[in-house]
Amino acid sequence: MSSPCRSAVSLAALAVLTVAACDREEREPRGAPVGDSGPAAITQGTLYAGQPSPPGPSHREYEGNAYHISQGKQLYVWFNCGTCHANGGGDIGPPLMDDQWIYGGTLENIHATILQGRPNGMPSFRGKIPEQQVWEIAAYVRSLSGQTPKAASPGRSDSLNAKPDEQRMPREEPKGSSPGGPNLEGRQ
Amino acid sequence: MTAGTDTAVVRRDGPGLGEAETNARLARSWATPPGLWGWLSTVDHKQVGRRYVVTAFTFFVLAGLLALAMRMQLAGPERTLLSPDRYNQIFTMHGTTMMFLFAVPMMEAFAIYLVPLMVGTRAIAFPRLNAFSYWVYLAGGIMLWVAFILNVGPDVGWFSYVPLAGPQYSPGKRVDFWAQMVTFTEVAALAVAVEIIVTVFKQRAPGMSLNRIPLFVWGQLVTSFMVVFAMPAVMVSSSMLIMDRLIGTHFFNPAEGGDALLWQHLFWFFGHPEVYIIFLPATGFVSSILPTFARRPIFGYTALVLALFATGFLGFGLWVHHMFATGLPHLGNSFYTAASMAIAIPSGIQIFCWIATLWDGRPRFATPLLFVIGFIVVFVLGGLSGIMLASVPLDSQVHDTYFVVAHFHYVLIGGAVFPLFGAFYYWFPKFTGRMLSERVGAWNFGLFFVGFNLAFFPMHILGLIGMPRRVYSYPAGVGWDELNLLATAGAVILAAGVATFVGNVWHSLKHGVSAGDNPWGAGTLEWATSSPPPSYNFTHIPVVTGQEPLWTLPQGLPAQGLPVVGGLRVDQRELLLTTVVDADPDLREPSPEPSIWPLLSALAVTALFIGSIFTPWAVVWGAIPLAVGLIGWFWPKSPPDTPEPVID
Amino acid sequence: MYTVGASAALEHQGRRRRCFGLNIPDAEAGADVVISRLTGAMVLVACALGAAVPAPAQDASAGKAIPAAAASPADDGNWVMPGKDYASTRYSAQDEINTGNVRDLQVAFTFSTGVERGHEAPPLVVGGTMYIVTPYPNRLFALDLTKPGAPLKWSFDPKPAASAQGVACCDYVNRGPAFADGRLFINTLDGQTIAVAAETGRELWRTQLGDINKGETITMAPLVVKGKVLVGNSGGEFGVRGWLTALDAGTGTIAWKAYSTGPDADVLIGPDYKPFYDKEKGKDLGVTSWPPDAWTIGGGTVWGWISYDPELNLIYHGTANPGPWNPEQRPGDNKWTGGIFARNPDTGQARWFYQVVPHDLYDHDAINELLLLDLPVNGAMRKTVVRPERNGYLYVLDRATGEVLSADPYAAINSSTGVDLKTGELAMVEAKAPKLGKVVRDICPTAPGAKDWNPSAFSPRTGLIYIPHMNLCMDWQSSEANYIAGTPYVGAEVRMFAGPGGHRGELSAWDPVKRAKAWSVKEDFPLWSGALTTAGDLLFYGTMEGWFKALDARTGEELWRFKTGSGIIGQPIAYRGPDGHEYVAVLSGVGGWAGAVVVGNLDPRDATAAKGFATAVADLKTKTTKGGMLYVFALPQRR
Amino acid sequence: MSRALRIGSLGLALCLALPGCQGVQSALDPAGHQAGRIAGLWWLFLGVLAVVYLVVLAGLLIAASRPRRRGVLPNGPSFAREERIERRLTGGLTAWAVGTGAIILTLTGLSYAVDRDILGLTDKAELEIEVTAKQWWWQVKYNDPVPSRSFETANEIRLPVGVPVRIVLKSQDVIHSFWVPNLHGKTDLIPGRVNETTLVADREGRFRGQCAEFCGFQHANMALDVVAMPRDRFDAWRESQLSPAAAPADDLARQGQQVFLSAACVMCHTIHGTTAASRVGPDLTHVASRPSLAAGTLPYSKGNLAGWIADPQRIKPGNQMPITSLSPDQLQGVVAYLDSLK
Repeated sequence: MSSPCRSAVSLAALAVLTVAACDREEREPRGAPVGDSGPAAITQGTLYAGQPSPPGPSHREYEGNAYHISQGKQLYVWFNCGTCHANGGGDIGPPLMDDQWIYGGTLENIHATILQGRPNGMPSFRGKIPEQQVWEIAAYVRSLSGQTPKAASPGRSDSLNAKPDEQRMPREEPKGSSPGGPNLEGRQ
Repeated sequence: MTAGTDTAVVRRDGPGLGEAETNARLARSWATPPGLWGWLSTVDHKQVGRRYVVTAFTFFVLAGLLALAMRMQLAGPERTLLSPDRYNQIFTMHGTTMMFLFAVPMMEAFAIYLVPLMVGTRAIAFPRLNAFSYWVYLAGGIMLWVAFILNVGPDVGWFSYVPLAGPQYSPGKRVDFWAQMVTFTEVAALAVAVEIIVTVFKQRAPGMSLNRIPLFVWGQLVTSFMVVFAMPAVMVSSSMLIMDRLIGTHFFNPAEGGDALLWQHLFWFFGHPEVYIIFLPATGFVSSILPTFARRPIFGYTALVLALFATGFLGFGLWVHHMFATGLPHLGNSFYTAASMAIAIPSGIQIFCWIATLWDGRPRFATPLLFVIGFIVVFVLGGLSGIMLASVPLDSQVHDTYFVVAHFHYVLIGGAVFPLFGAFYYWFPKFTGRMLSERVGAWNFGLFFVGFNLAFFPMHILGLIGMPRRVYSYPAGVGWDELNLLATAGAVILAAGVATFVGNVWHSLKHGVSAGDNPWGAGTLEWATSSPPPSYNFTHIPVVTGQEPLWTLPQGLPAQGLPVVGGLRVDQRELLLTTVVDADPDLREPSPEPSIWPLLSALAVTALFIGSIFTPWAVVWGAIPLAVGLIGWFWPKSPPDTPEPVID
Repeated sequence: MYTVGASAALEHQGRRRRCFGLNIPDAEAGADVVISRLTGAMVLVACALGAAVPAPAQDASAGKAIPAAAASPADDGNWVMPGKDYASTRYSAQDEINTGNVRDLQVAFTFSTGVERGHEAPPLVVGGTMYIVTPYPNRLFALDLTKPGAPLKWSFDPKPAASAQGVACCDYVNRGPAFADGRLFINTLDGQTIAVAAETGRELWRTQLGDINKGETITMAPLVVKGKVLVGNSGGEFGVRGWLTALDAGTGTIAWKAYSTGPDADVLIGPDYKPFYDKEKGKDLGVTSWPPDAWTIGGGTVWGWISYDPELNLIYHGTANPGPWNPEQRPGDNKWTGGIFARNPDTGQARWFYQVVPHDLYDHDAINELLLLDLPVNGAMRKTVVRPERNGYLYVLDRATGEVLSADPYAAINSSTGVDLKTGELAMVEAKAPKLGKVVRDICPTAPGAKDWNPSAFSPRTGLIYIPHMNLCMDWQSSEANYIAGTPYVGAEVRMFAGPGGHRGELSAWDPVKRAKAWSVKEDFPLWSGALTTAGDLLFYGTMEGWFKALDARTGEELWRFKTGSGIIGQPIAYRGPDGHEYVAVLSGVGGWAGAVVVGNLDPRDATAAKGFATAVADLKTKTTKGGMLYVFALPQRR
Repeated sequence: MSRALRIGSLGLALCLALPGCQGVQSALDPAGHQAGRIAGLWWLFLGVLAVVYLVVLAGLLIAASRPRRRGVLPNGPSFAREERIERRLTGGLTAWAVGTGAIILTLTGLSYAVDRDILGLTDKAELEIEVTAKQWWWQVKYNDPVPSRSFETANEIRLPVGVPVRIVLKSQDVIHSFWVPNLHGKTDLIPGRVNETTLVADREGRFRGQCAEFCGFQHANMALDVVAMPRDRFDAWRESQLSPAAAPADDLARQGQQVFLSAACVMCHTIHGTTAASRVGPDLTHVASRPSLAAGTLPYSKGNLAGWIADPQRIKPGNQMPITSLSPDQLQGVVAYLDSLK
């Protein structure tokens, strides 16, 4: 049975290629702790004194993971993110599905924005949302503008069809202002 | 090429060819090319059938191992061997594999192998489609299991109820792999169903009128029709699911006008007939084994055929009894109660006929018969608990509990796996030319029977005292601990029974007693050729004069003494087509040569299906290689350059 | 104490017109006396003028609507409160600009406010000074009209908390200042009321009334009545508890505070409370008509308009929607939200209440303007309060008793079938009622209503009410709202779209006597600006694209239009300048709920952006941009 | 036959010997009208079908083992079908089919009768309870015509004995199934639909209900307690539930309340009388009066409460309650505060 095995192996290899990045499918309800995201970890501008600092490590374990992003989507609703930012189109708060990031668009920047609040109306959720959930929400926020892998981004919800679901959002390319000197144009 | 009446003349020999020369020429015409190429391009229904058997049995063992893992987890309360995530994937994979990758394909496997032999033809209808169906099935199964191994296994149950299986509550691609696996296997099943229907209707040996068709073939025929009507429902619903998940349609989104119950209706419109799709071929096994070992023609042939039809029709009218708890109108529920109860009548008739056959026969208790007796003991119990489930009030208590788990394992293992093991022991000599060990067979049966009852009987009680299905853990002190431990112990014994079987096969393949053409003294046509049969099945197409053609031979005559027809070409693949009702010779029809295109087409389909898990564009781009594959497959060939046909 | 007993009955063209006795109360400060005297005088003048104004001939047979006389003194050329007068007519008796010459209207001067948010406020004009309050950061500017080009006289920056922007539901608007006794009163977004000396811009007092951490903001224009500054809170989308409070105009101390939910004592329901309908009667309905505790976060804010009838000594104000929007989370009538209160301005005690939308289903705040008109109803003159309601009906209530005299649809409605005048009940359409987890489609009118806050105007000359309104419908899905203090408490997803006919806005001239539309003008965009009508038989309003339009008030014929720099959502006014000529002024600066798509640069690909409004007006982004500019118009001959 | 009998009697014996049949979650230990009727029907079905089964087994046993009169024929089988035997068997088949039909018809009729009887209770309900299933707990709302007299609890239903109660069943996420076996069979909770069932308890007692439709990660630990109590005690309980949460009595509880209101707790839970009014998680106004924690996962005790708050993901992996980083002092305070909410 060597030849059937060979065919099975090649098919399996094909399947492996297709489903690569199975980090996507892990469901770790505890969430992996992610390193420091304090003031040291983020910048809000694109201007650096001297050489630009190297960017921090990327946290694929949250934004590449379908479960975490999906949890983030649920928390986005539960914690009333959506009542200010709508389903990404914005309302009281700025839209989250476009290509502009006022306070920076990296996962760490969003994490910091949620925890610290921002002066023009973004409340601080420090102490209110546990760390791993903040990462989940931040990952979901990035999925709103297509920054997360398509296969990990959420599909439609069982609710009013407000917009194309996250996995079908074209990836918005953040413009030069990102990760975001405070570009207050039209925003809080 | 219409066969003139002259070709249908019953005769013993070809005009100019001797028996040996006929066989040699047939072997050349029907040969599968050697080597890997031949292995990949074969269209021989026996090779494909064997592959189906081996593949489906492999899935059976894998899914069984998953069942063992579940029983280990549930051996005691609050055990943490498996995380809920892993457990949910495991029970889903168990159910999915058993239903989609083992039970139905296994029944098809026997159909593919045996139906052409039993109806006395050289090949199955549409042999390339047959090869294609196997590759598609294999690809679907491998895809699902690779996904499972990579932690992308579906985790929402084999029934994948929405909204749990929908995009919101099942992020990632786990459910998509499940849904596409359904598409893979149902494409395969539909292909096989069409082949079987055509083979049975048009390729029966002359004389095999409707009332002489073996019951196994009847069973497969009714099953194939059920497949044709039931499988599209699940393909449609799984495609709707994948569209909901991938491109944001709203079939199952109640907020935007969809309906969560729509899924259940579609799924169970397939799901309940599915049970009979598995069960009816198994009754064919029983009706084949019993006469042989009771050494008496089956009692109630007509009643059994009518029971098959009745079951086939009624099977489509009961799906709502899976949904009694969903709050559908009570009047409707009452209708489905009546229908579900009514299906007990044909089943009861079948049981009576089998027992009556045994009653009036002179039984020889070989392993196949043991399994058939085990089948009756177990299946009847499952059928009776099924009557309880048909009652709305009783169902409201035991629905989705371990009572149901017990019930359907009694019905499915009892109704399908016991006969299947019987069938293995019965036809293994035909498949391989060697006998399985009878002594080990008795052990196999004993362990399997005891282990099965020990594992599943306590589950009836567990369900009644409140244990729901699909729980990865249960609290101590509710009174479920001891029975669960008992069930786990039974599962281990059951597994030992299966292991015994595997060992028996392993050993017998090499060292089994040589079987000969007809070791059991059976009466149907598959025993009229060598074991294993040659690529062309029969040197001469036999003429059938009774339900058990080999038993209607004059005493003492070997199977070669059958009357035969001649006039088919031996230098090319050619089949004899007969009329639907009376099986009068009708046409001579060429049969396709081996081809690599079914495999290539299957690979194209695989790429399309797997690709469309990730992007809808795969349907567009994947259609191109598929079109190439199909063009290659159906590329018209000029007629073979042989002015003088050589006939037998 | 002055008692002007001009109870003269004047006969004119066979029609009775009455100037009611006006009871001017004790003045508490010297300035009050002056104003009271002034007001009294104005009443006299009004009566005289009313007699002098030739009434249109076509109204000769039928009775005609007139403003409540005591609440609408004669025009002195100033514009001291957003509604022009206590009757909220927004009618200017200036007639220099009229149907004949309006096509020559030109810009006289402009002024940039430096703020680019929705400018919903009217300028005020007192004496020779114009006062403008901007949206957050709520700067106050005084322009000297006596000088060419109206230079800045002073400005005042209240420096409200920036975080308040995060709890303002629908842009950081402000609906205007109020003037009384040499003081200007403004509300700031972060919940303060501030009194400023009108002459110098010096801060006199400031009182913190709202707490942004609970989601409270203040956007409404205060109203000064009898030495009290009436202020209500906003934040119905944040689970606040609505209230209306009266501050002493001199010191800023709270005189009384009436909540819109809770026990009777908090709502100021006492022995004086005599509602017309039985459904408004009962003890502590503000508690029992709610699930436990829900009234504490139940909304019913008072962010809209207040009118005052000096004769009956009653103020009229509405209460906004109950919170959250998802009605299934608050079974019961949800008293006292979604209704109209009549209160004694001295004590705050309620006189009557009528709940327009019991157990509100669609965010139908009942806070729109209340026009105090005297109308012939079934042959008899009745003292009424007229309210074009968000739910699409124009209500006429007896302002003394709270009885509903009529309720007629003025816009497309399919969510209700009408009001039973016997019980006052609004008959809802079951099929359009929101259900948790289900999208209910095509509900008309929408959450902002057939008409939102932007006020109508009434011309006694034409007898018509000019209603700037919308023609939108919506899909609505309720969802479970979670109360987290300081974040929105809504529980609904909404997407809006143009209603029947495809146009999104409409200006209707409504004849309250015939109970029918006289004429109407369709607008592409929803109308979010107020209306102004003048004795020149003109009607002014602005559109969201930025057009400022003048129409013939009798026919609706458009006579003049001017394109301002940004969309107009403000309230136009007309005044007589120090030079004796008539001016028309309006603030241009798109925004508000309707303009959020522009000012917030929202992404209309999300149909629920701005609670569903963004997509309905997605093309507005291509028609206008943000701005903040005062435009003042006059006839050219002056220059 | 003997084996089957043995198995059957073994099962019955097990059922009787173990606490099995007499369980807090047993359909065979009915404590309500419907469960009683269903259990009666069950025993009836069991009796009838057991007889059928025994007849089949007996037939099989005899068929397999009865003495044969004919010798073995040379080629094996006998082809001669004896007309007499065929006729007899055909007669037997007819009788069997008719008998099966009669039994089926009888059982169907009985089933209908019980079904009708159970449904008859629907109109007699005096109390309405709205149960909303969420992943993975039960929100329970006692409705009242006076809105302010409605209240909410979680994972427990208390019923007055003898009073039929209408249970309105809703779901906001996936499909669940509401099942209290001692009282009644199950009814699904389906998003987008509203289902109803009626419960009536005939005797006092505490019963266990459980979600019976697979609903994800923690389907296994989605249980609820049903407590049937005399009317007067029920009314007293109801009054106590209507009151807002008790104010913290000591410093530790006061500190705990502060922590609760300023930490992650307030994002999800409601405690009436405080500013906590979120509806993501269970209403905790009277949490300490409930028999169990985390949807029937743990019996209520201060220790279990502390353990649950400290690491809910260990006890119920994947459930929606996150691990919060409370310091030991804070945890102690929160536990003291919650434990005071009787």
